[in-house]
Amino acid sequence: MHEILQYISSYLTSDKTPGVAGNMFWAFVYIMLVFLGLSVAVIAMNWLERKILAHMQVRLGPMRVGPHGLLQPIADAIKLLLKEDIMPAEADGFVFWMAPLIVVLAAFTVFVVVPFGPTHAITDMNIGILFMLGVSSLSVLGIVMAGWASNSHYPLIGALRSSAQMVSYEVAMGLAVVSAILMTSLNSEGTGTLSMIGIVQAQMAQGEWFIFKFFPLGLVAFFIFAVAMVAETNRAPFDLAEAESELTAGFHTEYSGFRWSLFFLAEYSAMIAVSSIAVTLWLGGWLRPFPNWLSGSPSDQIFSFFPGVTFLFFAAICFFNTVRMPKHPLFRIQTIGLAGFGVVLGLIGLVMFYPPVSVRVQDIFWFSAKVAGFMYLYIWYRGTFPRYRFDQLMQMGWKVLLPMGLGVLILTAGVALLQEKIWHL
Amino acid sequence: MLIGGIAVITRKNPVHSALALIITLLAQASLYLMLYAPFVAGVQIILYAGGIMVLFLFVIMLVSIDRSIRERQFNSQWIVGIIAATALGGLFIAVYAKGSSIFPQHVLPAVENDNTQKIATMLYGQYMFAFEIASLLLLVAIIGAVVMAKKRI
Amino acid sequence: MLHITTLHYLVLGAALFLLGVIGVLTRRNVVIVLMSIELILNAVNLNLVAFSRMWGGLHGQVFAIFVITDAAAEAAVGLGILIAFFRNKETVNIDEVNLLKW
Amino acid sequence: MTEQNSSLSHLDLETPEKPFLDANELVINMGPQHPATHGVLRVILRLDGEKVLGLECVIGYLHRGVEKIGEHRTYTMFNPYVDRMDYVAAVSNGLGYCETVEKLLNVEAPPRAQHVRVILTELNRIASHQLWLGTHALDIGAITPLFYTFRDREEILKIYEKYCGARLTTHAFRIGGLQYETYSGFEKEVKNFLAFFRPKIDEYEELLTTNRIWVERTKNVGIISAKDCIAFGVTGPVLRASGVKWDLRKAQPYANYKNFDFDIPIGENGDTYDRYLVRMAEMRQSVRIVEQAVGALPEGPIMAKVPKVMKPPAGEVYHSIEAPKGELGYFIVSDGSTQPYRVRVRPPSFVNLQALDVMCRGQLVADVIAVIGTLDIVLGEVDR
Repeated sequence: MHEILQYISSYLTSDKTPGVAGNMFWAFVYIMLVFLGLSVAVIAMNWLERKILAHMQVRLGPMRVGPHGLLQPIADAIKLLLKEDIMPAEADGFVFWMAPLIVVLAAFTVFVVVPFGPTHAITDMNIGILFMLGVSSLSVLGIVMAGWASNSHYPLIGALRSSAQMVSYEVAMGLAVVSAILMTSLNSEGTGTLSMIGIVQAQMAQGEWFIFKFFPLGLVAFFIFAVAMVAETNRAPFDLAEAESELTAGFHTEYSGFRWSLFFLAEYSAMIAVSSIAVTLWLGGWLRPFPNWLSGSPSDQIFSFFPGVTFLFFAAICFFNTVRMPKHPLFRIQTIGLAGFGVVLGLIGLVMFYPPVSVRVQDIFWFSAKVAGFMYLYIWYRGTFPRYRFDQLMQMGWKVLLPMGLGVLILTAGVALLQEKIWHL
Repeated sequence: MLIGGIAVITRKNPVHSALALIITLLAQASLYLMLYAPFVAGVQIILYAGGIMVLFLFVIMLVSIDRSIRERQFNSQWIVGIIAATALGGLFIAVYAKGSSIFPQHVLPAVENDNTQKIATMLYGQYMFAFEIASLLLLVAIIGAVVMAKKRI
Repeated sequence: MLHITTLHYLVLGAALFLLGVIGVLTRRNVVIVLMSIELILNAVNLNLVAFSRMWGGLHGQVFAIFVITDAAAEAAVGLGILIAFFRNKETVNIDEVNLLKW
Repeated sequence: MTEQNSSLSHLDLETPEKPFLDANELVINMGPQHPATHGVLRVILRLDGEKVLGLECVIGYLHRGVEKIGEHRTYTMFNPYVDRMDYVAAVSNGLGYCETVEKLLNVEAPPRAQHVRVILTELNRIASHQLWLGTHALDIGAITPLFYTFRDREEILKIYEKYCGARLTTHAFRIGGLQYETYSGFEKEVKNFLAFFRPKIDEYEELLTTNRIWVERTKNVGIISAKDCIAFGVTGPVLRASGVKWDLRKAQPYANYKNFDFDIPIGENGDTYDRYLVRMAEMRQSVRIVEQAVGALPEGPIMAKVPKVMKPPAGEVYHSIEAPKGELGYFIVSDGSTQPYRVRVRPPSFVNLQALDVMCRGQLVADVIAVIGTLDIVLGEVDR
């Protein structure tokens, strides 16, 4: 018993991720935490997307289930689980069954290397970014399988479209990533890294986020990645695979109930995954703004208040809306529920002011805040842009982003070389 | 992995074959990881599983498969083929049985930390010429594939 | 505990190679023949990496990467030929590929 | 099944490019239940990959025999039926019908009625264009404009509701004048709406006109030349976008359009983008017309002297107006009895729909949806 406790507590002093330290217990805990966090994030994202989109479109969005529709995603999840699971008679059973599993597995496995903080990652791999790109590209297989196994025209066309799209944008994405990786090698030893944690530490060491590095080269690479990642996840304006007015729902037209919800889960977690790649590579990962300039005790203190303040702000919004709720007996339960939610958020916020917690939570907070910014962008795109046509999409991928990516890569390499020569002279 | 391999060559439906092949490839990627070759494993996943197999699936879906499933699956010289393969297998067994002693029983301790860097240095240093030739080969392959698949040249 | 030595990998590689050879020699569907060729290449790769582990060098891995590159090129060209062929003859059976020009 | 075969057999359009060994020619059925066909239109597409080789429309799923019904109703009784044809521009339909019968009876509505007619019809044009804009943008993938236009269309419908009690099928006019006197505060509300609506047009344009994706999706898509337009009898914004300055409000003024000052916006290329621009400009012109009309609303009676039992002299008459979608014509033959001998409607959507084939040929599948949207068809009017 004592040995087990010691085994568990021995990790607490380590400065490595549980995967690297080889501590099975903490690795398991982290996996569970990431899984839970991801599920909560997807649920929250579902509600937020509907709400934000609705408010962009002068609607209210879900309002019925729970206060301001807060329980809507849960109601949806229950509905999806209880729904009949339909499989087309002519479908290829095994492949039909496998496809959503592959997509979900690919979408979740990438989170193994996502660094939420210097030690807050399940593991740190030497080939971290390569692993992420590779595993997320596996979801193409699931999509193709789903479209083919449905044995129906619309899903097949949708699957071919989305896989062609994902394969072509992966190229541009890869080039942008390579130019960022190139920047990690600009240190005195001249050794770069593919590890996700290493990339963030390189940004820390060089004193700037890679988006500002070699201005505007980093920015252009980031832009290429930002466009390609929307295309990778089949979201508007690149959502032709799911173009409702043309192909009903694309590759998952024939899916229903639980399997459909797996695709849904995979889509949102893939969005979070690519956003976290972008955050890690260009926006400094878990680093708070100005980690080097504003170091020292006063600013450290101020920045450590941020997570708590954010939660208190959310709680304040809840209370504000509680006051605005209609004063009618019918709304009493909803009002109490909203107030209770506000209290929970407020308590979480208060706990985050407690120094040991605030120190540990800070990295995760900054990382999540940056990812949340990307999530908002996704929703914003969806509310603003019309849909591209397929040939225009391909043109954009191959004729605009690819040459741009190559150019940025060559220029980055050139500038890096020049800087190194000057450095040595 | 072997089951996957067997499935590749026995399934009637090419899509099932392709999926079996994917399973084989992923299993092989994990073997690379066990052999302390993480970079090769990554390349295996990205290129093979992500790229080449999607290409295969694409082509299978483009050429209609309904007819070919119902047809005879093995070609007319299959007996000859099996015999030749068996002979080859016998050769392998003989070689390995004879030469098993030359393989060291111990396992080298290996560090994986700078595997990627070392491979990169080697690719751009010692094997520079081969690397360039490989890129040229890929260029030729791109042009060839486009020319072949185009309707009118 | 059983140590997995180089020999185990080699036997596995040989078995894969054999499967590939059987596939190439006996199947009629061109797509499956191409996939069998991929199997053969993979068997070779496995051997290369296993040997590289045995000697502690990285040359084997570099070669494996070259082989993967070649496999990609081969698949692209092979499938291109296949599509052109299918468009003209509406079949993917290797028996019926008996003309050099049509 | 037989219907499909027969309709396919006379699909003998010459193809722009001969498909390679016919291996890739694909016949796809779009509709009648499809989210982007605006009702129950069925389109049979012949595709080479994604390229459209030709298409044929199958219509009639919403046929209700409006023209036949007209032969069995008195002139007054038939009036509400016309609202059900183009149900998003019901007021225009009523105006066309009333004016035709008035022409047959040889009466003219009093000036106040004419003014109110112009106001309501132009508001209707705005409402119709708003609905078109929302659904067209939705088809192309922009989901937000739909809600914006519906929000603003609501204001017009409120005015209708206050005026005649109905929002969609208004039955606002009577033969010889108006059904109702305007309610108190009508002018003020219309003026308020105009003030409210002007910046809204800019808002729509802000969302779409310079939106890169919107421009790429609509420019050079579904081009139709002025010559083809005239050959097909295409009218309305589609014709004007091809560069023909033809608007019945100017060409053969009816109601009292000649008293109002407005321009006819025209396009140059006849592509989807030009049609979009023309319709946006038309909304602005409509605002101008309504402003003038509501500013100079004369006092006086709202009904001309028409007999209780209408027995127009025997004869025939054709009268057409510029509906939001194009030329809406009524041809009525009277045999001197209380019911028309024959009613024939020339609906703009039906005639415009013919051009779909020419506009889509050589385009991609996704463009077909854009072109159906830009033609602004209403199946109730196509099938009648």
